[in-house]
Amino acid sequence: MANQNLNSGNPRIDLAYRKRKSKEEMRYQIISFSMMLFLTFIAFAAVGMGSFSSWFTIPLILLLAAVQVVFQLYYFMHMSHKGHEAPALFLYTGLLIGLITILAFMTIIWW
Amino acid sequence: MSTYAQKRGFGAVLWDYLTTVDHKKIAILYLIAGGFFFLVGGLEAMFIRIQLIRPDNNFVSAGAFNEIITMHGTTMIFLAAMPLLFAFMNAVVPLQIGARDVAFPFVNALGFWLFFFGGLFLNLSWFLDNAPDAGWTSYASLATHSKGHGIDFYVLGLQISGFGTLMAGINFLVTIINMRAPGMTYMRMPLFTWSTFVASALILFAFPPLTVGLTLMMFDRMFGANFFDVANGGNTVIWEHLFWIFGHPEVYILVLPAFGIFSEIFSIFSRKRLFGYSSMVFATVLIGFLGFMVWAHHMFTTGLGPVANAIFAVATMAIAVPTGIKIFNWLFTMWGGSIKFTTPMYWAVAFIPSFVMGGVTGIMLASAAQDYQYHDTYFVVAHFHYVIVGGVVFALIAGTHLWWPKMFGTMLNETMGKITFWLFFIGFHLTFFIQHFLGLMGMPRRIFTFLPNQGLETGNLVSSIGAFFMAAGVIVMLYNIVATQVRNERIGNDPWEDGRTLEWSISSPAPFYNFKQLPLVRGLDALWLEKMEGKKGMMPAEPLGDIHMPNSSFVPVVMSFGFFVAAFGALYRPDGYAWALPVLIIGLLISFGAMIFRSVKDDHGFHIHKEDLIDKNDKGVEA
Amino acid sequence: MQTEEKLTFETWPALPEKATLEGKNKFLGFWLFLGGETVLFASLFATYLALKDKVPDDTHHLAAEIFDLPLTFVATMLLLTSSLTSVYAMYHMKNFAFNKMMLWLGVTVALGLGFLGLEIYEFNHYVHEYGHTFTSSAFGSAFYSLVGFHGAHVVFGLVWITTLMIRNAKRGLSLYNAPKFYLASLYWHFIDVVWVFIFTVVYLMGMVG
Amino acid sequence: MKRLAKWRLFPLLSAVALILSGCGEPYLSALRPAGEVAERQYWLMKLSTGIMVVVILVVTIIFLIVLFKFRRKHDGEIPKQVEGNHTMEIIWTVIPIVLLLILAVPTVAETFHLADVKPMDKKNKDGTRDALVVNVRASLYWWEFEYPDQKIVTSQELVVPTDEKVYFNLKGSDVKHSFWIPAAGGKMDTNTDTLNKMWLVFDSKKAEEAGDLFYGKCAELCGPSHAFMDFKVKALPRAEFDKWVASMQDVKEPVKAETADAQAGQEIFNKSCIGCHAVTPANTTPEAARKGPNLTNFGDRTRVAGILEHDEENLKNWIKDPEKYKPGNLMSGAYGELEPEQLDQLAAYLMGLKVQD
Ligand code: HEA
Ligand code: HEA
Ligand SMILES: [Cu+2]
Repeated sequence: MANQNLNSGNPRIDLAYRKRKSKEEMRYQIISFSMMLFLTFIAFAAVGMGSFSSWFTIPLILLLAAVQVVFQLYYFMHMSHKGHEAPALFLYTGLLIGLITILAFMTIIWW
Repeated sequence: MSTYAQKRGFGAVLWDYLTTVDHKKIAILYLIAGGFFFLVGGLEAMFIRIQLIRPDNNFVSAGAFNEIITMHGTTMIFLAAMPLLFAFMNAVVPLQIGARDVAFPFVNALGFWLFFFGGLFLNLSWFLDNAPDAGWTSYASLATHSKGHGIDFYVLGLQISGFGTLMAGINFLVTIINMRAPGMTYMRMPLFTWSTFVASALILFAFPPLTVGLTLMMFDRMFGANFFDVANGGNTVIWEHLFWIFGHPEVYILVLPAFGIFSEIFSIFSRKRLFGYSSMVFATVLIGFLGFMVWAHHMFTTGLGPVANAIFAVATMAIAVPTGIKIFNWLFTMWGGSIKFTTPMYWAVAFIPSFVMGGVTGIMLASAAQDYQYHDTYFVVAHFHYVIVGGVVFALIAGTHLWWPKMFGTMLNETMGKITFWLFFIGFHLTFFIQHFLGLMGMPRRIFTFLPNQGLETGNLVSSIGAFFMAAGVIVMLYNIVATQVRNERIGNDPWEDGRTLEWSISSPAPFYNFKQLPLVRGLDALWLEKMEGKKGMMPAEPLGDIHMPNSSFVPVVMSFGFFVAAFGALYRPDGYAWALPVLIIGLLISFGAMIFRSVKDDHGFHIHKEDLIDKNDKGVEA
Repeated sequence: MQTEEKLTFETWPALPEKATLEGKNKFLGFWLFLGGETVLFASLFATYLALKDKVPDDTHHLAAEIFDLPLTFVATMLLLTSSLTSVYAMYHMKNFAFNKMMLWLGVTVALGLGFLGLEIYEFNHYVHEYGHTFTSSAFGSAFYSLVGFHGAHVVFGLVWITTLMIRNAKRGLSLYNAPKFYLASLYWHFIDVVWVFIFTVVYLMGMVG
Repeated sequence: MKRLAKWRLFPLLSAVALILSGCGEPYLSALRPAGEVAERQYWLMKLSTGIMVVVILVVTIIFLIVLFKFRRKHDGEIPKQVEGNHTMEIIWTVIPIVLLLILAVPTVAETFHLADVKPMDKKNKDGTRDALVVNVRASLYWWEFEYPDQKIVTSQELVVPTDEKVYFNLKGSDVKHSFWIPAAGGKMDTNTDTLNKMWLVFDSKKAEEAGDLFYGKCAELCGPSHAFMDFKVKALPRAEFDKWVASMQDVKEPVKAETADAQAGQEIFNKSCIGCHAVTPANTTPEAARKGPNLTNFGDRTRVAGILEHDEENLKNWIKDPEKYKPGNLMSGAYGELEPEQLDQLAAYLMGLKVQD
């Protein structure tokens, strides 16, 4: 999103533009928040009803969690903005290493 | 700066160093503390070799021997090698990228003091209780079994110094990403900076698993948790994984900066730009990345099953490829060059065959099916001393000679440097080459003595004799350092005359603000480019202006000291001492109090005014 | 831009958290720290998954028996909402609306406290109802370490935000404290991210079995 | 750099000297393989050493050329600043990959082959197995060997038949140890959490060379006396092994003491020692109760406590003060002080515990 250092030289135009942009962004925030609520509902419902096999439920709730985290990262934490290349690189590297760790602990500890 | 410092009293200098946030002084602190711990670890190594000089020896007792090897490994890795590398990173990296300081000067100081107090705490175990005795790997079943407080010292000491290391890592990353001088693109960064960058990233991702492992161990030993207590559902293999997920990247944290140092040296003393610069960068990153995929090669005999063993074996072997790329690029940097054999170059040159020897035995170890024979024998001891001493220690000594003039403004004696080299180099091969065979002939590692008539006498004798050569080399170097500082002959910007990177473009030692005007970087080996065009120094990228500097602070010492105090409370609390809990709380209060003090008190730093800079210029300070 | 400058609504920059070099550095450093935290929590998750339901004998309760869906749901809602309120706070920070920012930060803290209260109640419940304690089994140790570590992050986040609010209550926004507020809110989001995985992996998956 | 070259020869020379001297003792050295596992591993060692020698040679040759050819001749010379060379970089990427593949393929194959313990689970109708299985239990500084199908327990000395696969279940009872018979093959850890499985073969000819007795070691740091946690392996032809099993199984009651001294010793033993040490091989007590090595055939052994020459003098010294020989062992202080006379009697009794003649 283009809420970046905009320097038109005229502070008033800048300001108006920025305010509009912020508002717009705020709308996205609300949308993502409602999405997150929705996803959470589904996850809890899927488990609460208890009528699905765990082979279905577990992948489903993991997927929902992943989507929800993407919302958090990209909207709430602004990772969609420019200037987040290094943060994204390091966060994902961390995530990758973390996932390998988890994979190892689930396969070669209780063998 | 340092001439100025010398005129002041000892107390003032001490206070200056206790409160400094200047990366160049922190570098010196790291050098002194790391050097001290290197001597301690070396002394422990000598005890090991004396004990093993003949069969059935009783120079030290069985229990003491285990403490000595544990402390030798732990001290060398955590308190000597890494801090010494940090010394050079601090001294050089900001200069190499043309920055006035690191990104977080305060955190930089805090990192040092945390390391220092953590190391101090760990080593106090010798005097207060018993030292840790479960090996530097501190495997869970033995470590949870170990009596006394040795392991507790290990856990808490490493935890504290580990936080310091983590901070240093983040600091270097941000410094390198954000603070490069105009024109210093990523692909123009000197290789030492690049390797610092990758090693710091490894620190960032490798230390958290260690933190977690140490925390679990602390919970088990001090708070009754059951992570490693099999009877209550725990599992000791978890520790092995956590330790090695940290431990393997750790060895690349050590060796990558060493590679960086050698890259600088080869290039400087061959008067040639680094051959295949971009593939060197790529190889460094790749080694760092692969370093996280191979940890289980330390656990081939744990019983992970053939699938896991095979995967990790092949993944490990893959590391030979980028490492080989580096070796050949170094060789071809020298090829066609104009090689001058200075002391740093001696070490760099000797590094190549020595490290390759260690690297190829690493590949043999990586071959899981044979590793069942090598594992936990002297073959492994030989492997890792070849890579660590032949790679890291050689680099540290080379770096000391290379950058001593930049750090202290005076040059170490070359003749003595070469004497050190020959003694150490001969001793090194004498000590460790033969250990390969000892291992193959059936000598396990970590044994405090061996029985006669098993064919192990000669090898151990030779090995121990070699260690004395190394010790002699180290002593010559110490003498060299003292003599040089006493003589204190001042030198100019570029004492080796062939300096290529920015640190050689400013006075030795650098002024406390580093660059009066940030330099304009026009390519790789920025200074060399200017020199080739007949210019004396760098072109400035900005007009002369005020320079913003951070304030000194005593808070880092206080904060670290608080944790140090708290650790004693935590350690003795399970013994039921009445004072233990208050000490724990007081320590934490000191630390958190210092933290709150720091965050509540604004610290805007100060400015050096343009006028003062011009002033200095006129007086023709230094150079 | 210099940190000491007094700014007005008009001169307040678009990205106040990154307007100064100090701010830029802090911003990046903090994100890197979060990268490290990711590995830290992953290690704890891994340990938990390895030790889940590992108990010495069958007098001990397992995950499926002790976790409580409604309680977790309420806790999740609290934390999720607090994440939104801290977004609001940052929205006002960018618009140089100090008082509104403080208000929303206050709401965030209140929600965080609510979450913490529920967690304390929950732990207490497990201990007294099921004898599921930190020392009762490897499962217990792993559970309390993971969830407790997250809880400790919540506590730290609350202390941090509160300290910032108190310290700056009279001073208003500046380029010196804007990065601090921004980082605290990033931290708070990260806590929520971790919680998403905790409620999914620990609680929901625990209840599925 | 002539001196450098000379000094680099030194380790090489000492290596050659070592190889000529026979690569260690036949009962201990991994370089003198005495069975299929060790042989396979030795073969891999030779393969990889070959590859590594090639690598080292290539590097050394370039290295030496560089050192001699490109030293600085005069101060003013400025060499050409070469950026790199793609062809060469590809060469030294591809060749190592090829070399690694040559090593990786047999590595993976052998890793799977050495992990193949399926015959352990193959039970006949009557519940017995054709494969010989030994349960190895490692405890602080001693080893227990249980033959589950033969229903006998022994310790400190593993007895195995030659020229056939012997399968092992490995576990540790207190801390982690590691089970290693270098001449016969690689090691495997004895974990406290789970069972590990492996197999070994003992070659009859090689066993003869080694005097029918291989040395085993603990290869995982386990405490102060880790260095002394040795055991011995008697490799016997199948027939003799069967005989040994039969004579062990014959011992239903503790072997009777013959002399008066020994009988007195037996009494002391039954009072002070039997709580930890069993003297019958069919040891049905649970593992946790087997606190010390089983001594049924103590008289037949070759070492006292796994490390000392097997004579009465050493035995008495050991019993008098085990701490002196194996610091930190669990026998120290487990019983009262013994008079010299009692020691004599105990030694006489223990030395008489023989199941074979
Ligand atoms: C600086 C430290 C350092 C470095 C750089 C390395 C580098 C390597 N190490 Fe080492 N290692 C240690 C420090 C280090 N190690 C330590 C401390 C231990 C023991 C820990 C303990 O148990 O206490 C250990 C243990 C260890 C083991 C476990 C052994 C065991 O306990 O059973 C293994 C197994 O795979 C291994 C492998 C490797 C490999 C494959 C490399 C590779 O990175 C090497 C790559 C380099 C080369 C291969 C040479 C150059 C390449 C060429 C010239 C190209 C051509 C080459 C080929 C085709 C082969 N190491
Ligand atoms: C950076 C890492 C590093 C370094 C540099 C070294 C350096 C040395 N190491 Fe180290 N070593 C390890 C890391 C390192 N080691 C690790 C991780 C282990 C495994 C531990 C474990 O099993 O848990 C180990 C284990 C280990 C063993 C095996 C112990 C065993 O398994 O039983 C041996 C045995 O020979 C040994 C020897 C040496 C020697 C001779 C040196 C020499 O190079 C040392 C040279 C230095 C000196 C000789 C300095 C002497 C100084 C003086 C004489 C100064 C005098 C004093 C004053 C002026 C105050 N080391
Ligand atoms: Cu490794």
